[in-house]
Formats: sequence, structure tokens, C-alpha cells
Amino acid sequence: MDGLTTLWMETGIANFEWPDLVMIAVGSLLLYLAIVRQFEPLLLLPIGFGAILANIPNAGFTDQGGLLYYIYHIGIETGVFPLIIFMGVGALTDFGALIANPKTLLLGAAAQFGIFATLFGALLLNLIPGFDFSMADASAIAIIGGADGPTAIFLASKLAPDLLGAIAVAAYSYMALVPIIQPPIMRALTTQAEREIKMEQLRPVSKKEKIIFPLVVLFLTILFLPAATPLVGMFCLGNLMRESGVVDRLSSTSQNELINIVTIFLGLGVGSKLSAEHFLNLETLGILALGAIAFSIGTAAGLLMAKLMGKFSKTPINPLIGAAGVSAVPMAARVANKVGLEANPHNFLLMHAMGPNVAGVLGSAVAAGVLLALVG
Amino acid sequence: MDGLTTLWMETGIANFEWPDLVMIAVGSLLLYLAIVRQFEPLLLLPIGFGAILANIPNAGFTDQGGLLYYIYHIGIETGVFPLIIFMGVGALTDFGALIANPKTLLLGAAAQFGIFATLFGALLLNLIPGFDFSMADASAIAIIGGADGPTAIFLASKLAPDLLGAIAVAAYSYMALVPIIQPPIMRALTTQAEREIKMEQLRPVSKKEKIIFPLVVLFLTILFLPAATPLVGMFCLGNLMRESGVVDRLSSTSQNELINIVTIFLGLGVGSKLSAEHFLNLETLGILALGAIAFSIGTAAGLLMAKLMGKFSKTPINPLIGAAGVSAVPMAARVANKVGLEANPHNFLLMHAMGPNVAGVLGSAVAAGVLLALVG
Amino acid sequence: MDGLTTLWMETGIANFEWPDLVMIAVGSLLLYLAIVRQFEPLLLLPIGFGAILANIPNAGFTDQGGLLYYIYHIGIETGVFPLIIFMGVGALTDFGALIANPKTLLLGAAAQFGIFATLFGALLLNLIPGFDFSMADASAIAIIGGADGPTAIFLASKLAPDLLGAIAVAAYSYMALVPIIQPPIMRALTTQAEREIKMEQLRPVSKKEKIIFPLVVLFLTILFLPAATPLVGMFCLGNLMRESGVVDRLSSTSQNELINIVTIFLGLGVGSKLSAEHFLNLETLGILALGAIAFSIGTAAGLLMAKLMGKFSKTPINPLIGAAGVSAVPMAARVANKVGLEANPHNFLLMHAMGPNVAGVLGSAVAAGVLLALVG
Amino acid sequence: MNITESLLKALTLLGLGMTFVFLFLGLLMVAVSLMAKYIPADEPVVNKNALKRKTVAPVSTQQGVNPTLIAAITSAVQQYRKTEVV
Amino acid sequence: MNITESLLKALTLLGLGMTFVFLFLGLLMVAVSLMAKYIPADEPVVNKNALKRKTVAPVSTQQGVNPTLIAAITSAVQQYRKTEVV
Amino acid sequence: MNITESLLKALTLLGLGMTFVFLFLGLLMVAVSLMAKYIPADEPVVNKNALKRKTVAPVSTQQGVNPTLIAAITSAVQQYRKTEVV
Ligand code: NA
Ligand code: NA
Ligand code: NA
Repeated sequence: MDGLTTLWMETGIANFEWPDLVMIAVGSLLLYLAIVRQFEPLLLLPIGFGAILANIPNAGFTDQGGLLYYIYHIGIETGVFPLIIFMGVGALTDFGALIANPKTLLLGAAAQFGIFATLFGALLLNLIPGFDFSMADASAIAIIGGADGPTAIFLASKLAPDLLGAIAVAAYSYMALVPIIQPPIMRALTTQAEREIKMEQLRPVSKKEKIIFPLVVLFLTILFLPAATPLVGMFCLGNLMRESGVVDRLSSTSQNELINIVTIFLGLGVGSKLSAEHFLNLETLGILALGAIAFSIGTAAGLLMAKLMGKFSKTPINPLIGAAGVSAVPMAARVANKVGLEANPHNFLLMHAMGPNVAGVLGSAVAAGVLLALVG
Repeated sequence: MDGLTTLWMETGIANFEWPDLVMIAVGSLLLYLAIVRQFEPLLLLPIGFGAILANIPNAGFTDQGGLLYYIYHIGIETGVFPLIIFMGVGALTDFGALIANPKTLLLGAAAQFGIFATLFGALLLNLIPGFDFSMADASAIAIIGGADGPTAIFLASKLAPDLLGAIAVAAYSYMALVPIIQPPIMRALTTQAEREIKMEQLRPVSKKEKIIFPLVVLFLTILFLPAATPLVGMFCLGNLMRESGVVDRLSSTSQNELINIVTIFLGLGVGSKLSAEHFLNLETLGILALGAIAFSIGTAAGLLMAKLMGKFSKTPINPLIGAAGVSAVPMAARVANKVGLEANPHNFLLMHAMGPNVAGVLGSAVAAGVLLALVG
Repeated sequence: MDGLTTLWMETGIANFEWPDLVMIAVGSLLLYLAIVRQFEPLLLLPIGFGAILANIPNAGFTDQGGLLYYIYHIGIETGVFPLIIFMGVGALTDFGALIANPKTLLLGAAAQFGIFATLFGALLLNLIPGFDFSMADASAIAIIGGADGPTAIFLASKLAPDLLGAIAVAAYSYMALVPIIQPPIMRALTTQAEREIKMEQLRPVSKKEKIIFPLVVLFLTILFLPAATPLVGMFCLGNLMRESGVVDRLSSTSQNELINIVTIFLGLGVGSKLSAEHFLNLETLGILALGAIAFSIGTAAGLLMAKLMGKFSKTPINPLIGAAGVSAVPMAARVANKVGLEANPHNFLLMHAMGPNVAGVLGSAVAAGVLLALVG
Repeated sequence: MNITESLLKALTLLGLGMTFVFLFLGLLMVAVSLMAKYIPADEPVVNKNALKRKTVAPVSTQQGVNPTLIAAITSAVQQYRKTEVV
Repeated sequence: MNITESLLKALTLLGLGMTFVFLFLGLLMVAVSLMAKYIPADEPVVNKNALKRKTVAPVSTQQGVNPTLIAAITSAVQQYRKTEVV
Repeated sequence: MNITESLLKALTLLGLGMTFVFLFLGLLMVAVSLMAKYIPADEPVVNKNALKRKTVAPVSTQQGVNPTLIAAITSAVQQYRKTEVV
């Protein structure tokens, strides 16, 4: 009967403690959001699954020698996985719309206000007993406002590894909630007439411009913000592989198999940080609240910048495209398009919104670099 | 002439010892089986090649800094490679037939008798001088009866790394030999009338059931056998990616490129354990003999369980499908179908046999978990 | 204003030193060669990009914990990446032309004269102040004459890691320059009549011969040169997977996704060795000069061997195909074909030149093994 | 541990192991049966996903690909793929 | 660091950060505008690469794709690809 | 090691190396020639593998799939895939 006791002592039932159960419920909730609600399933499905695995008592997934232990320490702590993902995203990104209308870069800049404004929110939360965010924590939380998953994971792994799980979950959840968060803000800050503005058709962009663009971005980053070169550099490498046309094999692999493989393991590794001790506390609630605020402020800032630019621009600018500056590619651009169509069923803003949308990716990588340089 | 001597002293000819040559012959035999006889070539070709490389004198493949050294220690000792393979197998597995006829789960359970019965065999061999199997060794050997390669490699890497090479070779060889080992047993234990039994057509299974199934398996494993969650968890992750329909990119990569890449390295790494000192001894012969016994007992147990269930079932059960409970997907199911067709040329058992077949995969993962919990 | 200073002190502008800028220019030159001139873009694009990243001040790519640090130490220092590439190249190589005309193996042997002759050049350079090549350095430099990228990187990583960057860049640059370097030598050493020689059509080669060929190569290497088995063994594994026809999944993945993934990281890792301290010195100029010499001598040696063999052969041999013995697959074979077409517009040498071309790959791997055995 | 002891241990493992395997897969059987009872079958109407894909689909048929041909190729390819299973 | 100090630090970060982001993306805007001015547009004649793609492309935008067809033909293409040596 | 010594060493390496390379590839040449002599040529009848593939192939060609259509749909598939951004 010794064996029976051993076997019983090994069961989950005999070992569960409440926090484990709650975290497994959280993981299941993420699976539900991913599968049924289709919230960013490519990341939330593996994150949710990883969260469940990480919280199984006696299974040792996150102990030394466990699968999630290896994945986290090899792929995420080193920053390697988010950087490979970013290379793949670069290879998936078409900067044509941005190059055709470079003013949209300013919209992508303005939307980063959400990031820096959220710093205050995080620090002010420290006034409430139970919160104790350092400046590094606050910066890692604020980057949720950048609406860019790999950037958030990369920065959090450098500045606040303990908060990585909550930050990544918040980032991807809000990216999935863009169609719900943004439209009310967009309608509140614009008039019907503004939303009806038609924009001029974009000029065709030459192949050469597309090849040189990632190099220009890279060299500006080298000159002014070396701290951002891991993120921006890998992104530009991916984009250069795409646009140069001479390494289609490599570009295709970056966009497909490589990014898929890394996505599975990145998700599992992030999920492994959803442990009870780091997630089940007041700070997580604070992070979720701050993330929503960051998104909203970023959306508003992009929109207001677009209104301001519209005042001075010779060509008409529909302020809705400013909201796409938060990135969340291509969801935010689609939302701008949809809200635009509501106002004027013949007004297709999608391509115009892609400019600020991809500018937002660069903008948040630059903001991450500033935070790394000044806080890291 | 110094150089000439050095060069001569570096040749294989000057350094060969008998055991190296024998192991290179063993590796060549595995290549022959893989290429000419098409015995599980996806694994046996890299295993055979790895065995040859590992036994080249002076080449240092398995010394620190050698290629096979890295592959083994990074991928197999950690358990990472078999788990990734298992995820891919999960993504390749369709549980439809099992869900449509859940009674077949009991067949998959019964066939695991081969595993536990073999424990006795291994321990009894200790009575013969030259054998000295510990309980952990015996458990790792017994899992060959599970007819599941990744499970056998995973368990052996945890319980008996020195026997890993022989165990993996035995497991894959017998899986390839299923069409030769099983039919005589199947014919001996059934009557012509039993083999002619026609089964009712399977009901269609809904998408929802298929999505929920891997989650149910996961949660039962969490509740009752956390020790099996590495294997079962990764398997369920793969199956959930497949059935959820929201991460087709990831599912497809798991089933194709990722499993292919890992298969090459897993094979090479297993081959690296086919060194003379660990393979050329009496114990290997014992392992090969025990493996055949384990398979045969498992086949018989599944079959007898099917006969028993047929006595009590309202719907007819052809006992041949019980033999598929050893797993060896999809070979064992095809064998059941073929033997069935011999008895009745209009009786197609393939889909019915797929139920116990995939149940056998779960069954042996559970059995591995029990052994890990009680012996590991 | 503290932050402003910090941010300024972090910029590239404030930290650039001349050597960094020069190396970034070198990286940009490689990108130019890759993208505009299409010089071996699959390698030179990632190498050039890696060189730029490695020389960004304050970005820490090559410091411990940096992305390129991990890539170099995990993939290149261990030899793993070049070996995986070599497996993929094996899976991409069709030895049909060589098997049909095995005499071309001697052409592949003769062309390796470029490697060994270059040893003298490297050592003689030591007479010039500023050069100090050890025998190991000289061997690593000489292998450039093998015109085979992975072999050069593998040998350099073992014998002269500090020179790896320069050696890899020289190897790939000259491989890209084959159409410029070889033709004048080919024209100088042959008469119009020789270049017009038509060769007999190649016999069809059976599937069995193609399967056995990599095994014969492997066993000869095991018998005579175990030091070459890492390179030759992985090459033969790839080729066996290709020709055996039983593991098409694995063969296809080796030729496509796996080689693509590793190529990206191999290129970045090689680029990381293009640091100012190891590249901006007289030795690099010496390496570039020696590389050109090695190529030229190898080309000439292959050609002269072909002329010699033509004297004794019953069937006619066009000496141009001897130049393809340096490898640089398939560029050198195409060059032989082109120069042949100039002499006789109806003379297609491509298939005939593929024999020495792939023989050259084996030849330089064997030469690398000899150097490893005697110098390493 | 002498041979008798280890055989006893093996007997325990056999008993516990088979009981456990049967209980586990038996429970799973119950769960799957309950699932069959309470989860509604797929509606014959195409669901959202199928619809999303369908919106892309029809044109190709307009351009004259024979749908039975498509079915033929698809199943041929699928069968071919199945032979390549690990 | 008390709360006032840290809020001051945050204010600095806000100011510096937004300035920097605007300067950076502003400079990029200038660079892209210069690029537009000095880089000639693609010649109307399709170049080698574009041609290769174009021969396959145009139908696709007008056309949707049936997912089963995708599976079928994709795997056919993959088999075809195997013949495409580097 | 002075320069003369190292040049001598290089000479040895040259001699040994080229001899070895020639011996090795020469032996391989002999082996391949023997192979040609003793291994029978492929039978004209299709072998098992080719057959397995053929069973899948003919349907599509017989049923007349237009190859340009396949090309078209392939690229459509590829473009469709690109829309599935992570
Ligand atoms: Na952003
Ligand atoms: Na089994
Ligand atoms: Na060569």
C-alpha cells in the first residue's frame, strides 16, 4: 500500500493549493478568449496553455530541468525570442503606405504619448498601499501603451521580469480589444464632418525606396538611439530581407516557419511567468487598469495630432487615421477604416491608416529604447 | 615524415577496435532496415547514421564539444526533443474515431498490460548472470510495450539513460514489425466468426467535442497524474492547436517543419547512445527479447479485452480492433483492418481501429507517468 | 537635465570612434554587394547586417548577453551551424553527373592545390612587418581556396576564430566573383581548339548508385580521415536523406526551412566577427589578397589536370570543366559552360562540369580534414 | 532489494499501474460520453469560420475549376500526406 | 526616491521621451521625403523579379480561394518546390 | 618556428595534403567505377515509390487542371497567407 500512498501523494488533487487553481483558471480563461473570442489566438493560446502547465503542482515545468524553465531562460530572459519575432514582423510589414505619406510618421510619434503618460499612473498607484512599482516597473508597464507584443515582452524581460506575465497578457489582451476600446474614443473626439473627410489616393512607391527605408531607419537608430538597435535592428533586417528581393528564401522562412516556431515557445515561456506568486496580487490589477488607460491615451493623442495636422496640411487628413498610430497592426488600421465607413460608406481609410499604424511600431520601439537608455 | 606518421595515426584504420566496427555495422544495419525494408525510416535512418558517427574513432562526435554531444545533452537529456515531437504528434492526431466510440478507451487501457507485465520479465532476467537491471531500468525497458517512440525515449532519458539507445532502437524496430508480430497472435486468439464481425458506422463528431477533448485529457492528467503532464500536456497542446482552428499557422508548423527538424536531431541524438560500451552487452539482447514479449502481451491483452467487451456490449465489437490498442499509430490500426479483410473482404475496420489506436497513445503516456511517479 | 545628458551620452553620435564607422561602412558595402550586385546574397546580406549591428557603440550586440554573442557562441564556435548548413547542402546536391563520370573526381582533387599552395603565401607574408600568421592561421586562410563557405567557416572557427570574419567574407566574396576571376585564367591556359572539345553524353545513373554513393564517401572518410567526418558525415547524411527516398519530409526540411533558418543566424554570427579590432588591420588585406591567389591557383590546377587527363583519356575531356573543380557550386560549373559556349555555341558543358564541381566540395572537405588532423 | 522483493514491487506496480490506467481512461470515457450527450452537433449551416473562408472561395469556381476535381485532388493529396505520417 | 521625486523623474521622461520620439520620427519623415524627391520611380517596364511574381499574381486579387483547394494545391506546390534547388 | 622551418612544414603539408586528397578521391573513383559495374541499372518499370506518387498524380492531369490556373491559385494562396499577420 506504500505505492498507493505515493501515487496519491503525487496526484494533483492531493497537492492543489488555491493559488494554483486560480492560475489554472486564469490560463483557461486565456484559452477561452483565444479560441472562442479569437483574441490574438496566436499568442494567447500558447500563453494560456503555458499558464496552465506552469501551475500544475508537482509537475515541475518551471523548476530547473523543466520544459518551461528552459524555454523561459533560453528564449525570453535572453531576449532572443522577441527579437526573432520582431525580425519576422519586419519581414511581414509593408511600409509602402508610410513612405507614400511620410507625415503619418508624426501620428505614430504622437500616439506614444500613451506610454509616457502611463508612467505617472503607475507611480501614482504607489500611493495606494499594496503597490510598490519601481521606476523600472513603471516603464515596463507603460510600454503596454505601445500596443506591440514583442516590444512589451522584450522591455519587460529587461526591466521587470517578475511582471512579464501580467504585462504580456495585458498587452495582447488590449491589442485584441482594440475594436472595442478605440471606437468610442474616436467618436467622442471627432465630429461627423471630420470623420467624413476623404483623403487623396497614395502615390505608388518605388522598389528602391522600400529597400532604402529600413536602412534609413537603422542608421537613424544607430546615430541617435543605440539602445533601441536590438529591436529596431532585427525589425529592419526582416524588412530588408523582404524588400531587397534577393533573399526570398530567408524572408519567407522568417515570415512563416521561423516566426511560427518561436511564437509557440514565446507563448509558452510567457505563460510560465503566470505563476500565482507573481500574478495573483494587487499589482496585476493595477497593470491591467494602467494598460487600458495607456491604450486610451495613445489613441486620443494620435487622433488629436491628426486633427492638429489637418489644420495645417494642404491635403486633407481624416483624424481617424491618427488612432491607428498606437500600432496593434493591422487591427487599429481596420478599426479606423470601419469607423470611417460608418460616417461615409464610400470612404476607405484602410491604406491611409496603415501609414500611422506601422509608424506606431517604430514609435514604440523608439520609446522602448528611450526607456532602456534612461531607466534600464 | 613526422606528418605522415601523424596522418596515419589519425586514420580510422589505425585506431579501430572491434567494438567500434561492430557498432558501425549495427548502424549500417539500421540504415538497411530504414532504406531497403522501410522500417520506420523517419527515425531509424537518423538513428542508424548517428550510431555510425558516434563510433568513429578519433572523430569525437560524442566528446564534449562534438556535434552529437551537444544534440544529446541539449535535446534529449533535457527531454525537450521528445516533448516537441509529442506536440507535433498531437497536432497530427485526429481523435474523431475515439470520441465517436469512447468505449475504445478501455481497449487502449488494456493493451498497456504489456508494459507492466514486462517488468517481471526484466527483473527475472536478473537471475541470469550478466544481467543487472534496476527497477528503473526495468521500467524504462517495459515502456517499449507502449509502442510509442517519443514516450519510450522520454522515459528512458529520465530513468535509464545508459539503456536509451537500445530501448529506442527496440521500440522503433518493433513498431515497424507490427505487421509481422501482431497477425499470428490475432489469428490465434480469435475465431473466424469473431474476425468477421461488422461494426456499426461511427457517428459524426462535432468540432466542439474535438476542441474540448484535449482539454478534458489535460485536466484529468492534472488532477490525477501530474507526473504525466509533460508528455500528455504537450500532446494536448498540439491537438488543441489542431482542433481549435484559430492557430492554423502554428498547428501546421508543429506538424511539419518543427517535427521534421526535431526528428532529425532526435534520431542523431539517440544514435549517439549506441556506443559499444552501452550497447554491446548481454543486456541489449535482453532488451530486444523483452520488447518483443511486451508487444505480444499488449496485443493479446487488447484483443482479449475487446472479446470481453463484446460479450457485454449492445453494439457488436470486432475483437481485432483491440490489438490496435498498443498504439504504433497508424500501423496497428492498418493491421487490424488487414486481418479483418482477410476474414471478410467487405469488412473495413480501419476507422474503428483508430479509436483504440490513439487511445493507446494516451494509455502509454499515462503508464509512463505512473512509472515516473512510483519509480523515478 | 540629467536625463538629457544621459540620453546624449547614450547616442551613437557621442560614442562613435573611427574604427566603428569604418566597420559599419564595410557592413554597408557587403549589403550593397549582396543587394545591388547580387553577390551571394543569402550569406552576404546577413553577414553585412551582422557587421553593422556588431559595431554599433553602446548597443552591446557582441557583449555577453547580446544577441550576436549568443548566436556566435552557440552556433558558430561549436561548429553546429556550418554542419547543419552542410547537411542541407548535401540534401541539395545531385551527384548524378559525378557518378556517371567518376574521373571528374580527380579534377576536384587537383583544384585543391590552390589551398595548399596558399599556405606558402600566408607564411611568406610574415616576412612583411605587421603580419604574424601562425600555421593554424595560414591553414584557415588557405581553405578560402576551397571555395566552400561552410567548410571555410567550420575550419576557421576551429583554427583561427579571430580571423573568421575576414575569412568568411573573403570566401563568399570570391565565390561571388567566380564569373570574373575564372574566365581570364581559363582563356589563358587553353587553346581555342581545347575549349571547343565536345564531351560524350553522360550515362543515366541508377537510384541505387545514388543511394550507395554517400555511404561509400562516408566509409572512406571513416577509414582514412576521421578528422573530416563532421563535415563529410553531415554532408553525406543530407545526401542520403535526399537519395534514399524514404524520408522526403526530412530531406525537404533540411533543404528548405532548416537551412534557411540556420543561414540567417550563421550570417549574423559571422558578421559579429567583423569587429574593428579583428578586421581593420593589415592581416585582413593579406587574407583578401591570399584568397584571390588561392582561387586562381585552384582554377589553374583543375584546368591543367583536365588537360593532362585529356591526353590519356579515351573519351574527350574539355579542359574547361577542370576549372569547376574548385567547387563554388553551381557558379563555377556555369562559368565553365559559358566559356565553352563562347568557343562553340553548340557545346553545352554544364552537366559535365557538375561532376568536378561537386567533387570539389568533397575535395575541400577532405583538405580541411587533413589540415585539422595535422595542424589543429 | 533481493529478487523476491523486487518481484513483489513489480506486482504492486502492475496492480497499481493497470488500475490507474483503467481508472484514468475509464473516467475519460465517461467524460467523452457526457460530452456527446451535452454538446450539440455541428449545425449544418456553415459557421463563421467557414463563412469567412467561403467569402473568398466562390470566384475560383467561377473561373471554371471543376469542384469535383477539387475534391479529387484534395483527397488525393490528403491521402498522399497520410502516407508520410511520422 | 519619494513620490514627488519619482513623479518629477516621470515628467522628465515624458518630456525627453516625447521630444525624442518626435525628433526621431520627424527626421525619418524628412529622410523619406528626400528619398521621394531624389529616387526615381520604378520604370513602368516590369523588372525580372516583378515579372516572375506578376505572372502568377493578378488573378488572385480578383479571386478568392477555397480552403480545401488551398490545402490541395499548396501541397502540390510544396512537392514542386522540392525540385527547385537553391 | 622560424620562417624556413614553417615553409618546410608547409611543403610537407602540401605534399601530404595533395597526395592524400588524390588518394582519397582516387579511391572513391575506383569505388564508383566498381559500383557502375556491379549495380544493375534502374529497371524501366516504375519503382514502388514512383508508383505511389503516380497514383496520386494522374487524376489531376487527366482531369485537365490548367497549369496556369494552378499557378494563379498558388499565388492567391500565398497572398491569402500573408494576410494572416501574427
Ligand atoms: Na506602438
Ligand atoms: Na501505447
Ligand atoms: Na572545393
